[in-house]
Amino acid sequence: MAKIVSISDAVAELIHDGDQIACEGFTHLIPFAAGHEIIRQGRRNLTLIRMTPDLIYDQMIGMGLAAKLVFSWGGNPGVGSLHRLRDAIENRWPSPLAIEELTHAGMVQAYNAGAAGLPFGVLRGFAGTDLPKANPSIRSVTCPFTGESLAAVPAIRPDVSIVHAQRADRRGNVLVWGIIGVQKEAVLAAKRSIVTVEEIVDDLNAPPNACVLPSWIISAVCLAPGGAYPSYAQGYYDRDNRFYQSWDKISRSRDDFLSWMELNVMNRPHSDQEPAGKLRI
Amino acid sequence: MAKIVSISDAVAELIHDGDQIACEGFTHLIPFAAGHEIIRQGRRNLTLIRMTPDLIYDQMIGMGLAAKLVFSWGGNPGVGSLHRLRDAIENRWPSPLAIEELTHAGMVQAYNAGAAGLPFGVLRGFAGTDLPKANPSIRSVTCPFTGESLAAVPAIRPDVSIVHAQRADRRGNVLVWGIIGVQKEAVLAAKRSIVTVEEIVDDLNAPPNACVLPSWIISAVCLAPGGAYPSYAQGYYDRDNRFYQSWDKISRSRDDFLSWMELNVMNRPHSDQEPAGKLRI
Amino acid sequence: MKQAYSADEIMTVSAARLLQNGIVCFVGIGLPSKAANLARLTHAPDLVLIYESGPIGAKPSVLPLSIGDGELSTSADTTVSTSEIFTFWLQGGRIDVGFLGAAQVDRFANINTTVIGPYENPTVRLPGAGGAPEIAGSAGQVLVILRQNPKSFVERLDFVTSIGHGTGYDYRKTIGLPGRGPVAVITDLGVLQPDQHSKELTLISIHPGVSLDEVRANTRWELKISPSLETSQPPTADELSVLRELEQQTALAHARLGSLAPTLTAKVDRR
Amino acid sequence: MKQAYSADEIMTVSAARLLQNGIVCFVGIGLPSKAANLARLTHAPDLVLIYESGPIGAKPSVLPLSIGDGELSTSADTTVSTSEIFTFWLQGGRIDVGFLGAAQVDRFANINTTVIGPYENPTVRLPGAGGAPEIAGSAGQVLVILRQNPKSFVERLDFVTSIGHGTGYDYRKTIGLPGRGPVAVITDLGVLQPDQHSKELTLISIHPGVSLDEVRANTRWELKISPSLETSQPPTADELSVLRELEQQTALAHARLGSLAPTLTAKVDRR
Repeated sequence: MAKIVSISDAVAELIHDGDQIACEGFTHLIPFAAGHEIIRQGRRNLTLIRMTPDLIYDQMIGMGLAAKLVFSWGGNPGVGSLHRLRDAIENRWPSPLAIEELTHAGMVQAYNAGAAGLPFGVLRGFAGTDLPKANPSIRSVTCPFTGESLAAVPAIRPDVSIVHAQRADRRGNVLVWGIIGVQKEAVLAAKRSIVTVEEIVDDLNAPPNACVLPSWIISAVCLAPGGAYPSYAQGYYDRDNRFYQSWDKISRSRDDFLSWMELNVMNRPHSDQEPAGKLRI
Repeated sequence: MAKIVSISDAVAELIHDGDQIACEGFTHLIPFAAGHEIIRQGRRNLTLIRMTPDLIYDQMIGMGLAAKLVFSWGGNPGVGSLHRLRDAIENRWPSPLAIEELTHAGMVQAYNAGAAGLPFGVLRGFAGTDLPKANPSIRSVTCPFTGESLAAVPAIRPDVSIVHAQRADRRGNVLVWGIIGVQKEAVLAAKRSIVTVEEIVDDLNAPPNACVLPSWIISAVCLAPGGAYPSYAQGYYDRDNRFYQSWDKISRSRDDFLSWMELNVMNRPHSDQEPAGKLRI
Repeated sequence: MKQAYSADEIMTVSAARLLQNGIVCFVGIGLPSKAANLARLTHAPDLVLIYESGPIGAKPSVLPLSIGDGELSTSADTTVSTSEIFTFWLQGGRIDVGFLGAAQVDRFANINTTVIGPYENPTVRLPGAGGAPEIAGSAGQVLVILRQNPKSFVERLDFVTSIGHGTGYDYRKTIGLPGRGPVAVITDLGVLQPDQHSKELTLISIHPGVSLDEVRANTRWELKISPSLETSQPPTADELSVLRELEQQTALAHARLGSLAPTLTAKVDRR
Repeated sequence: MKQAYSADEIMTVSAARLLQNGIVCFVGIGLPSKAANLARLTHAPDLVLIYESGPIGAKPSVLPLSIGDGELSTSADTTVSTSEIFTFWLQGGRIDVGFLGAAQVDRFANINTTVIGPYENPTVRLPGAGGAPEIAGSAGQVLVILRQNPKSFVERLDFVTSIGHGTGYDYRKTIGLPGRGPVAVITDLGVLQPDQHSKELTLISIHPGVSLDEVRANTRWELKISPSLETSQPPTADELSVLRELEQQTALAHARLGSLAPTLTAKVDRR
């Protein structure tokens, strides 16, 4: 059964230096509040796993938390580069960043395999590309019926998966809806999990066949209204596309980035009472 | 785009002698109306694929339509045997029946592989059992990362999949809810598909993330109110558990079975206007 | 204040007691479902029941006749596809206890639900595997419930449908099965558990009023008896009343025609 | 009545026209999404748009900035998991046209979106693969849209992120790719198609007012020109007005703060 605790307690208890963590949410429901708490608590040497690193990992990488990044598309969606990610790869600033690069199709199979208790996932992928040269963990299997060769990727089994969702009930069951991405697969693949939610309610009122994460697969549920801002929570608030555009400028210089982080993250502990939608450009 | 046609036209056009057909619906939404139309139209030499053959395949087998059965659990749920299935296997009546037997876990991976365009599915299954001896299409693959051996099953790619659902809109988009079984996987795995529905409405009113089968993956949508009876359609009518219990007696003798089929199926063409819940015990 | 109870009732009650509150149980239809729901309605209100048809956290008010009755879904926390149940929830290692019925077991709690006689030309064709083989392989541990008689407790299975402890000892580990396998077999005569070392089924509890001779006569191998054999605790008044109420409501529900059928009686009577 | 239009506008219009009504299109973000929605709002109202984040049948009223903006889901026929999109819908062979952007292409329409310079020590780290490699492999056919200049149309890619026609001829068949691969590359200068035999990109249409020299100067290989080279049809008044309205609405929508942000301005201004 999930414990319902504060984000700071959840991060303190469940995330350790050196962990492999997966903060998921495909554009929607990105767990910014939890990510900021990880930055504030100063975790180090993390392996960051995420299909689309987005601003949240750009910030973590820029703050020097990451030893390695596992990803499939590392841009600022619709805007351009993630400058902190680029600076880490191109110039090793603030520290060298190992990367393990897949495709979206490869990463979903790796999460699926993790969630399904299998050591590998199979896909029709990568053929003709240079990706297998860049990532030796892309291998192949032969179909025992047709002899056809298919791509294989190793399962992703994060130490901790962290996702944001619309709501939980008081027992810690969670409802996610809209663009559900790999929220469920990431939680099921992980050893531990943290789910932050917009609100905690008496009754989930989940439609039949909704994407529900039962309390008993979650380690901690944390109330975090606005916790996906500047991404969005369908039914609660829209994506702040303007902030995503502004991030291009904020993150371009190391100094601007660091002062922004100081002002908006380091000196602003998350409070359950205060929506997180407060990032200053 | 799906054509909206009568069941008899759909069966006449889309199902041919010798086809591999999959009528799915896990206890819920079993396509009885379509199955009865297949019997009336006298198709022959079919390969019948279905996780749980249930009464619908007991009837088809007893009427001599089937050359082969692919399945994972062949009983009358909560009641006992499927007597027509047993008679075919034990006594080759009315004709010999080849069987290819999997487990539920194996069949879902075979459907998944079919839907996913892969030649095989992988699972942690069958170990220690006699099933691989009985079914040579159960093979193994070796994980290219851990060296572990896992089971492999060949993809199921039916010529036609047939499922029942609650409703379609006028463009032929279909909403399924409640116990959704392998309805979506079966349709996606098939070359052609028939979906019978309780009603056709202006607007599906599907919840977000509902199980919707888009019109453009379906060959034919047919109005068939009561078309899952004596199984059930959540939100429309309950399972007729009493009929399932009565089937034990009806199906035990060849003569009783044949007269029941004559009365309830052969002489009762399906009509769009008349719910199918009319089986006499 | 002695309660009269049947052999089936003490079997169901003995099985139900083995399910701890709060665990996640993958439930087979029939006897397992009855015992699991009795547990949920008595000492284990937070028992999470998962059915192979897709419901997670089902809380049915009557016993389902089939594995996919509507109330399993409407009473559940959510209902997922059958594929997801087997892939993410069972194979993914999320099940504490797999709870199975059986047609036949052997001394290592291997299960046959496929055929009596040779596979190609069977005397009796049984329903087959269903979800059981992978439940038996992947659930954290397994409970098996069946009535004990010379046809069900056999020296040698005609077909191994679901693996128990194979040939005993560390067989399961050798072939790489993730779960611990059967930890108890509950019958209408008593309760058996695998020997810690050899994994051979050993009678550890005998139901009140049942003799050892009776158990032996209903077992087609030379049955091991635990040196600390106990007599099963009889059902309590509460357990019995909950069980009987559940069975009565279930019988009423199953005797009803489907909701579609009665409305059509007039129109469809062609006899 | 000559319409003035920009190079980007004729690029978008030329791409949109290649999408037939009723087909199923897997849409990349940016230029592909703009052209696909223009097609949907003009000649192809029944074009089915699938985005990798999960929406099937999306009908957005403004262009999404990201691949997962909320309106993609609320306007869709349904939204499935990202895993299902790639597994059942793309790999399962349900996509007629995959529509991709690119940072660089070569003469066989292979695509680089990964790095400029060596992989281990890149001069420019680009975003990477995303969904493109499997879209390029598995979609029935592929359209590529990008602006044409000496940095984007290169002799040799530093990294092959997504396969086009490989080394040409029947390369795709040789390595077992299911889809036909790129059938057109649409740029701000013209439209290129692979030669039927060699699969080398050939200029088949040049936008009005663009010279052949200009196209050659923006291509870092010796460009093949079709003997039946045509001049692209300029955008119609209707196409232009729909496109401009769409872009205007989009610009307005993207300039708004997120719905959460403004309500908090007073409270959070700590500068």
